[in-house]
Amino acid sequence: MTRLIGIAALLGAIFASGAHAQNTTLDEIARYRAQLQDGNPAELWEARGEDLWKQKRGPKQVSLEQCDLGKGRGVVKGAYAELPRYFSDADKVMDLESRLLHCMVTLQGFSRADATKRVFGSGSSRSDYEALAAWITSESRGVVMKVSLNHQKMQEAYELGEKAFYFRGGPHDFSCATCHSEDNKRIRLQDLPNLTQKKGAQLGYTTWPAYRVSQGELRTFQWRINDCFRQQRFPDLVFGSELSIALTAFLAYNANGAAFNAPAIKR
Amino acid sequence: MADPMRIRATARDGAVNVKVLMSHEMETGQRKDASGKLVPAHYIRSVTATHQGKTVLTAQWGPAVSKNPYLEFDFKGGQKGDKVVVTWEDNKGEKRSDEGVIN
Amino acid sequence: MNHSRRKAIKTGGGLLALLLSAGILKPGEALAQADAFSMKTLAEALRAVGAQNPAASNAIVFKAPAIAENGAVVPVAVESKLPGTESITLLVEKNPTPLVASFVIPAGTTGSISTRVKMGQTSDVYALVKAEGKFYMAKQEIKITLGGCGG
Amino acid sequence: MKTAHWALPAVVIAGLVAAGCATAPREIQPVTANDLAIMKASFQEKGQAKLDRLDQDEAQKLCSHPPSVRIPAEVSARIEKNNMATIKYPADGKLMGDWKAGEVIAQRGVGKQFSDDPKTPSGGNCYACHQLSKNEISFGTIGPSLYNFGKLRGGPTPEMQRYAYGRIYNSQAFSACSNMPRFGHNDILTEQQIKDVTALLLDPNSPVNQ
Repeated sequence: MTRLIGIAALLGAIFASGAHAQNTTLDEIARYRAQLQDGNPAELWEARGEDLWKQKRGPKQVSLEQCDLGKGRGVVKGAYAELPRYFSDADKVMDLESRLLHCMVTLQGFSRADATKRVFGSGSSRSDYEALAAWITSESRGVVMKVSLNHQKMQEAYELGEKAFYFRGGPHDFSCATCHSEDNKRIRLQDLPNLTQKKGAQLGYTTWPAYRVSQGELRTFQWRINDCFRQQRFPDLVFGSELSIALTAFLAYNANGAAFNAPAIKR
Repeated sequence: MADPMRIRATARDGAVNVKVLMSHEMETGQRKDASGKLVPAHYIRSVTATHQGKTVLTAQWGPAVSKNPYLEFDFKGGQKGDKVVVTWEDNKGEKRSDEGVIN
Repeated sequence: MNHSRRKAIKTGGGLLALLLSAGILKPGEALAQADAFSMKTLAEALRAVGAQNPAASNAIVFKAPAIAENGAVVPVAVESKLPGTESITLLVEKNPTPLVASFVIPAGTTGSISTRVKMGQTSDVYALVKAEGKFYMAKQEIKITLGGCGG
Repeated sequence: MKTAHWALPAVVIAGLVAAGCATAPREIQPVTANDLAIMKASFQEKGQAKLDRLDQDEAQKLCSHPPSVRIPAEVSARIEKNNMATIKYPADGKLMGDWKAGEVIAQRGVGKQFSDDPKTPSGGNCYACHQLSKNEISFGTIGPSLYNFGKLRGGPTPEMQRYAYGRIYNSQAFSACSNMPRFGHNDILTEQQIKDVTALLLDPNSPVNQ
């Protein structure tokens, strides 16, 4: 026991001397992030997304202005702040990306295969979802998150999403909670929002989609959770799958009450 | 055909602040693709900005300017409603010109 | 040297010609610049842009973080308070080719530019300013950190 | 076989209240066969990541809870005992390798992802969660700082070598439901790699102890 106390005292001393250096690091990282805020390349995606939304496309030559994102046909303003939601025409809970897929298939006449050929972009092979999501979500900037669990299927989605959040698996035993269930944690120098608490869930959810400077791409929430699972060493999360929507419903509902603030720019 | 630039020109304190976002891969020529092949260099090598026909900035770039480049500068003499024209040309000879209105 | 200059002429874009004809760049300068982008060391790059022994100047102000979260995008802003600033050039010493970008500042344009550069590793970043025909320089170290969870 | 769940409601609520949780205490129900079917239908095999990665072992099942949930002592003890039994110490009796190789492993984050080539060796990615050396400023805080790990513990004594090697091999043998991957037990790192990381922690010349 005395040995333990000795170690604690020693650690305290080390940290007292190391604290200054560490604060400087974090201050500089904060400066780095602040300096990127002005001039977010996400705007380039937003512009393309708005064009895509309004263009007559697909075998049926219809524009997505006929698509109902939950607030009526063609209503984009504030729509993302209420997604995911239950859609009676599909009898399903859908997030933005799965709803766009639904509209591309049912309204524009694309085959499901064609409409899911490139869900995540890479360089010159670009994803329509990333552009559309950039624009649609930008139309919810400043809108307070208001996701409803009133429908039974939303309630079920939330509960499944919550279980998935804590589900440990794969060779590394990781779950979402491994990284996202405690305050003030980091991976390397990247802050990890505690998604189990209101503040963290709000901060985490309302800042996606985001332009990732490490990739030079705009990424949507579907990408975010797909890539989390990749790094959790899970198999490939299917775009628009039931679990992906359930997990999104869990996280989006926990963010209720916060003003939506994306597309953002992140490392 | 490259995507349009985003140009924001704002008059403030007797000068015009210009912010430009360009859509470009800015390939260095040193990166390998998934199959291990070198991706050829492809980058904007020159930029010019004009106001009422007068050049207010020119730049020469190499491939170490970040992907989807950002550029900000200030010049004097612009009025609200004037146009600022930005043109870039890349190493493959592709060009793009867009304009922004000073507000 | 001659060979690479020829190459620079051959591949030189239309804008370069435009700058030359507009008298913004003198022919020697333009060629030197195009060439300078392929130089592999800081000293060679400086020589190629005609800046032999630039004087250190604290009238050149950097606005850049000392630590970057990612080397693919490092925000760098430079303000030259030197009167008669004609050009601002950015160089990253430890990049494979240090010359990153060069900006020609005509009269009436403020001596400040802001852009984002790629850095392969922690390095000194130099801002070279030409003012009233003379070269001045300032530097700042920027640390590049590793990040993420699967890298 | 006894199912993985132990009197959840009371434990969960007690845990959440104790943590002063802002959101309403929610009972996290065990994953049902139907849930698992939905999960498996929502993932597709890619590269080395097959669907069997969703089949949980005992520890994974018992540890799929918020950290505010306190696991009963007897359950913790069982997890630790069962994991302790998995640790295989090197047959040659040498537990310390090369700290320089260990540093490379600690910096490296790849391995076992569907995007990784299974033929290239995995990293341990220690820096993602731990501070280790003074020079590397980019370190995470999910795990405790390990700076001066060896120095603070009296150097590379045989006991410390055994502890460090075992802890890297299977951390849940020492701490049930630990966030740390079981690097040896789950074949993430090889025996030689674990020796190298052990050296990184304990070798007096390692930057960890400088």
